[in-house]
Amino acid sequence: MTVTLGEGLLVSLFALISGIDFWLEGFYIFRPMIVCTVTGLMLGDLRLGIIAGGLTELAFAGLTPVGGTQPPNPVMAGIMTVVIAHTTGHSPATAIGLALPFSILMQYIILFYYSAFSVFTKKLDDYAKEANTKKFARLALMPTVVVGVTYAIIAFLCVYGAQAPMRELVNAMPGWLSHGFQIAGGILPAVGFGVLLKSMLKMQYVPYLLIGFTAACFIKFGNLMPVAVIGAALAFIEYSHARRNSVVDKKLKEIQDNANNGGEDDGI
Amino acid sequence: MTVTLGEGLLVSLFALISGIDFWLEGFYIFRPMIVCTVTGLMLGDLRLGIIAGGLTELAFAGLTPVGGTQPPNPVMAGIMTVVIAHTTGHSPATAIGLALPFSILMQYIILFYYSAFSVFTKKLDDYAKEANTKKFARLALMPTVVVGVTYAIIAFLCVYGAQAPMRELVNAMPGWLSHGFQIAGGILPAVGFGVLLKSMLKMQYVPYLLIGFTAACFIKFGNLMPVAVIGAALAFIEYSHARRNSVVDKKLKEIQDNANNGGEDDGI
Amino acid sequence: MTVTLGEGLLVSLFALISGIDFWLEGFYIFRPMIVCTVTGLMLGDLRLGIIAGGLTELAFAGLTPVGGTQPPNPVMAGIMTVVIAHTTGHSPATAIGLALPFSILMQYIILFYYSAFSVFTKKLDDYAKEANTKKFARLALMPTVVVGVTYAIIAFLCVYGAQAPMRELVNAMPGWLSHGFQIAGGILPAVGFGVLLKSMLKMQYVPYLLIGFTAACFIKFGNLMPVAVIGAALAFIEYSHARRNSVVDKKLKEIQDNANNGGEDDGI
Amino acid sequence: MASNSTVTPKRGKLSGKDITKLGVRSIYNQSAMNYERMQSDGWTLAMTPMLKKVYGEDTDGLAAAMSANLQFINTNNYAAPLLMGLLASLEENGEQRSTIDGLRIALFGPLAGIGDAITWFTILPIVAGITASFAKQGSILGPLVFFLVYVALFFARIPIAHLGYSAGTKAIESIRENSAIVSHAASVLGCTVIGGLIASYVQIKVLTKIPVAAGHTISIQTQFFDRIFPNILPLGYTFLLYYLLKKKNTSPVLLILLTFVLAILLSWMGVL
Amino acid sequence: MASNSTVTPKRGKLSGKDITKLGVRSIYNQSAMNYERMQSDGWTLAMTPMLKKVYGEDTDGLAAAMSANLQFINTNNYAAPLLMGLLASLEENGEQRSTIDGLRIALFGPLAGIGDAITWFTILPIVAGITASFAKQGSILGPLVFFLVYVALFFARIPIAHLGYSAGTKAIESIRENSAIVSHAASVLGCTVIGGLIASYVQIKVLTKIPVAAGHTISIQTQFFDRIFPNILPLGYTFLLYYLLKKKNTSPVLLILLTFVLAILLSWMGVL
Amino acid sequence: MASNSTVTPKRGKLSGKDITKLGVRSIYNQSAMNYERMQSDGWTLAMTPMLKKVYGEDTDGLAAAMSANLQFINTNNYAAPLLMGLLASLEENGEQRSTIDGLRIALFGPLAGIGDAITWFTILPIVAGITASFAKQGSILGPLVFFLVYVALFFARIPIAHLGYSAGTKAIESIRENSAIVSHAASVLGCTVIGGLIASYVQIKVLTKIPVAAGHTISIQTQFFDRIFPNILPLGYTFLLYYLLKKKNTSPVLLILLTFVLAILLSWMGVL
Ligand SMILES: OC[C@H]1O[C@H](O)[C@@H](O)[C@@H](O)[C@@H]1O
Ligand SMILES: OC[C@H]1O[C@H](O)[C@@H](O)[C@@H](O)[C@@H]1O
Ligand SMILES: OC[C@H]1O[C@H](O)[C@@H](O)[C@@H](O)[C@@H]1O
Repeated sequence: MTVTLGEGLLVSLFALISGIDFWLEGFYIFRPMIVCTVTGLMLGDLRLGIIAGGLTELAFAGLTPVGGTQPPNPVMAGIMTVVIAHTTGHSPATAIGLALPFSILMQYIILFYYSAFSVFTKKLDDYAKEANTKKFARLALMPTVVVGVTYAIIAFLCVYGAQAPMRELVNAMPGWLSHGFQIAGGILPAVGFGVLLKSMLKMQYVPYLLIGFTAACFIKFGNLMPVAVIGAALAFIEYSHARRNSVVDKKLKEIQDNANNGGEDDGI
Repeated sequence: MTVTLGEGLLVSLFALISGIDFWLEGFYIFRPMIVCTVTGLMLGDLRLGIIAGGLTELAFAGLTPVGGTQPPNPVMAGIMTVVIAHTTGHSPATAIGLALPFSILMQYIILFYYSAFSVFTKKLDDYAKEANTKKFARLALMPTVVVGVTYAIIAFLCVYGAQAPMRELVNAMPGWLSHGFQIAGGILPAVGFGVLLKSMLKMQYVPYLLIGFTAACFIKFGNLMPVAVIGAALAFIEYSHARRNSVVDKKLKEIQDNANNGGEDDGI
Repeated sequence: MTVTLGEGLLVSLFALISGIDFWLEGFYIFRPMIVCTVTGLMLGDLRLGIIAGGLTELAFAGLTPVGGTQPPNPVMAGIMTVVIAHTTGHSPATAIGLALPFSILMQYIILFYYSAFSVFTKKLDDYAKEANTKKFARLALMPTVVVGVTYAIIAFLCVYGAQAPMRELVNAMPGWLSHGFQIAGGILPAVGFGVLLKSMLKMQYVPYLLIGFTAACFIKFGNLMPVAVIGAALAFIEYSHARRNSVVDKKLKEIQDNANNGGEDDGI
Repeated sequence: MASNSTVTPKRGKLSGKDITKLGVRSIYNQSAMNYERMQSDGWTLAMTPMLKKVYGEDTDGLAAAMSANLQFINTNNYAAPLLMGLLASLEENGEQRSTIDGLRIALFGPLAGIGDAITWFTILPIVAGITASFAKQGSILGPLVFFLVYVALFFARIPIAHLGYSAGTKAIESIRENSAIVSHAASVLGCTVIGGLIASYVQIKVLTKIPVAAGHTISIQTQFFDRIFPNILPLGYTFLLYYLLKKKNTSPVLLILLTFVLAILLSWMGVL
Repeated sequence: MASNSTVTPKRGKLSGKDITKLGVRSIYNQSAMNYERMQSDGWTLAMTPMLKKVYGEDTDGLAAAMSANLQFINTNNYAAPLLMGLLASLEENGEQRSTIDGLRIALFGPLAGIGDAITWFTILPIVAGITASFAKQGSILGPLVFFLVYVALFFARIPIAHLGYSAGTKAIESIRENSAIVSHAASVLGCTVIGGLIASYVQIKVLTKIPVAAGHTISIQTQFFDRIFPNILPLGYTFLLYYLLKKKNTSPVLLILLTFVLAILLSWMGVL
Repeated sequence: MASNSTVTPKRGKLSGKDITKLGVRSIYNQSAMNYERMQSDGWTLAMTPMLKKVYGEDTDGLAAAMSANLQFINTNNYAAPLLMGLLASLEENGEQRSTIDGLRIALFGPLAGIGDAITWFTILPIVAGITASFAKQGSILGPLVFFLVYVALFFARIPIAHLGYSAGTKAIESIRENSAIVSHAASVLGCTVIGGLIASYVQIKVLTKIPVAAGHTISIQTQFFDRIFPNILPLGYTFLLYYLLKKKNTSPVLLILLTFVLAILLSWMGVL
């Protein structure tokens, strides 16, 4: 199927909105779960959008902007996964892989903006010194506008402009290649989880990882709620222990401080 | 089926005995598990009695006299559940609901006695002052006798006397109503568990509730032993921790006391 | 089937090697898992050897030489289980029981050697005093050689020499007796686990035993890895707690020591 | 703190049998339960023979002891023999009236707490939960095991009384200290089991099916609730009741009636 | 430590509405994100109306406050309203510039840590994991629940701002103290869930079958890996990536490419 | 505490290779095991080449060292190389004989405890339990994995010896401190696994069926024991044996015979 001009513009508008949402981290409609669903709706295939949303959301699970870093772009990944699956007839799992270059393209554009927007800081300092709130507000919102428009343009080009060559490319793919992309889509979440673990996993949390893993392996249920409930219970138990520990530590510190003070007092 | 006079007297006698047992909290034959079973046996339908016992026991699980309160009466609930199921042919689950008014009636009678028996205290004080142990014993046992006889009378009236109107009433019930009673019987245990939780559940025990709940949801087994075993294991682990904590607390207290004493000694 | 002379010598050689391995506790090829497998291979029935290895290994799980004690001998148990199953056609489970006398025989021989080898100590003291390392080495290795040769001889006699009477004996067994031996093989691991528990199980570890037991009862999986993973997770959590506890204890001790020292200093 | 009043007349000695009898007589503890002094009348009735033996000829002492025991008391019925045994040893040792009474008053509260946690909140739900699963299938094992457990518990009153007697005053410190720890562990066990009981025995199943197309319906229960978490409605309803009981102080009887009304209403509407 | 400079001009009062507005405006926090000062421009934009109200006629004070807020800041976006509210109460109370700035600088780091632990590392994986299981089956419940959760979180900015405002200086000590404990508990939950996510959502299945006899093959996946532990390959591969990320500092993008190359290669070889 | 005796002749230097050799030679530890001095002969045999290199020309020193090492010792065989390495560093550094001997005597006990807990009580049951599940199905994976694990453990003696050598005296404090903690964690793991082993590998099934009516029987196993708790008989019997071993000090061999007699008897009676 082809994407019509109207559909292309519609998706482009949504890219603008969700792009700004990602920039501000507002309503999290920038996550693939929502982006895919809405894109699917706009292309007239809601079900495809929802399924692609589930898959792509997981593939991007740990890829977050924490600490001011910039991950592969979730908005473009979400849009292009649905668009590719829709236009080429490939499964969403395969499409995730094919959408990745677009996602990385947008990642680098945002990285460029992070550097570029430093130019405004000088001017904003001046406005602040003058307490000129009007001008300050206008200028401080400028980057958001620039980002939004960029999303709209890039999305339109990718979705509407590039569809012919892309379809050709994809159709020319041999079976093992598209199978390879599909498989990659299934393994991809591992990267996100690896990133998550990089910032969370200290030695002392390894047992909980193992418990969660084992529980999910052997509790047959359609979602992860049981694992989350077990995790919440364990977290709560640990919380109680940690509270108790901090009380003891406080008392110990108090005693030692008193002892030291006492010692000093004697000395003086 | 009808309850014969002989059966009515038999059940009435058992009401006297189990009523006294509830009054004294002796052998716990006052719990619906036993009351239903024995009543079923007396009415010639042991199997019905046992099944009703299981159901009614659970419906009354948390309804206990802890702290001197008085719950809906388990003896009358047990007797009447079996009697109603036996005479009207309804399922025990439905009968639990229909037996409830009798249970609440007896609850209020006991509550009345709790107030009324205060009249004896004056006299008992006097006997005590005279160290008249004989008279003291006779009077202190009087309330137990009164309670037992009351149970016998009330049970006889409900079981034997009221059966004709009751059967009519029950037979006139439309389907949705008896279905409603049956459903209520299935939900009723929630009240008891709520009452139990009211006195047990502090924030720090929530995780254990969740663990027990989740375990029971996913461990397929005919009884709750697995959950109880897990609970026992967790309780034991917590016990070890608490023991250890109390040792630390004791030492901390000692040190602080010494510090204070030391300070005071110096001061004096 | 009969054991040929060649097979008998081969097994005898392996008994020498694995016997020395048990004496030195080197590569653990003395455990029934390996002994049975190799014996099976030598007798031309590898599969039987492997299966018998699994069964016999478990039956001897807790029977270890910890603390310088001497358990029923795993080498002879392993060899004879396979040999008996092979020559009489009985199941390995039955054969474990029939092999036991040979295992106990060897146990007593080793026990005898433990006492006997004390005779060398006098001479070794002398060599040490002379710093005569050559002679020391030769003498200190002597017991190992004696043990190895003993294994070879005993194994040859049992495997090759005693096979005719043994087959007769076994063939004469009524059904209930061989069934009894088989059942005993299934219960035997309990002894080993009991021995393990004797040295490990303090009150505070009972909950973990229960958790492992319950987990194994309800997690349907072909091996014990899930239980081991859960155990490892719990062990790790306990390790973190214990580490933390020891830090607190240290601080408490420090404070108390300081207090005492302080007190003494003041006194002086 | 020990008895230093030399004027106290020498008191009688108690035998092992006396303590056994005291344990059995602890069954009288609620014989005259009333709102004015709760268990005190029955409590005194249970104590009388023991006191009589201790005071012997000393009728004044006996009268004083009986009167003292008639003060307000309300404790757990399986903890009562423990306290009785403990007090018996004090009476026998000739402690002062005030010491004895002070201890009785100081200990009945903590003992009620720990006793209730173990007997009402832990043993009963576990025994009820497990035996009910047998009984519901019509197996006599259910009531039989239930009965045997509680007969055993009744006779446990005897060793409990002996425990209290032999522990004597040394026990007091330990009871105070460990009551919190034991209650804590019992609560952990109790709450775990109640969680399991909620999942196993509260039954709420929505019958409503939403028609989405001709001949095609979606079941609210199996296609919605059961997919989120098993038994989520029983858990939710139990927590609602808990909330009403705890925060709104609603009476259990009212909640029972509410449950009936709701059940019948929703049955009538075809929802349950 | 409190303001003792009597030269400070009296400052304006803030209403509840002002704080609500502050909470909503905290959305501007990243409006001009850049590598030089990260969120400071957007942060100041969010704060401006509040500062304006506080300083009123005092333009110099406003200019000073705005300039101070333009210093480097980078914190979690759900923790930002908390810090904003807290600082609003200090500005309103006429604390000295240096006190206010010191607190802002001292707190944004810890708040980033605790906020990220809760929002990015715990809530997102849980919500994503659970809703994805619905979405993968084509159920609209997935995106719907996801959306509702995050709309609710957006509006939580308002009470969070109020919390910060009303807690005032008292909160500081408590934030410092509890941030470690809450992060710890969140990590426990987060790691448990990630363990579950690995098992549920990373999919690696070896297709290779080894022929052992004519017409008889052994499947590497079902007869080897699946017998050792379910999902052992997903766990192993995730740990390999973790190792590369943590110890070798490999970039995630490189690992994504590596994953693709491997997947395509092994697909071509018929292994996956 | 360090060597301050200037009379000690200068001692030889050890190379990495010497320590590697020491690790391998630790296999001799039990070469002459006997009840008088347990491992001391083999222990000394393992140490000799290292001691020779250290003492070189100083034959008196070597003789003294050898004689000292011949004192009673009994430690875990995987902990032995650790202790050997540690002592090697002390010998090399010229510590006094009494210091070295004191440490050897002080440490072999704790090291036996922690080593046994890890190797005999944790690793062996786990490896045996898991590989046996493969072997019981006839898969060569079972013995293969078992063998590889223990070959690896054998060669671990080398790094263990190096660890002991490089840790030197600093290690002593840490071993003393952590041995309790590590043993504790190992016991937790060990007991969990043994619980699992009991459930998986002890097999007791009652065959008795009670006839209740014509053609209708009740199976004791499936309709009674299996309904109470799975594998309750194996657990019960194991605990009985544990009780006999622990409290009655029964010998394991006796219990093995008892098990046989019981099994054959009950087989004859048709119960098992
Ligand atoms: O880590 C703190 C903070 O860093 C960046 O500013 C953003 O990615 C936020 O989402 C994050 O919370
Ligand atoms: O709560 C203490 C106590 O209160 C009442 O006296 C009775 O209901 C007892 O069962 C209970 O143990
Ligand atoms: O218990 C210490 C030690 O004792 C004996 O020497 C041997 O059985 C070793 O395997 C064991 O480790």
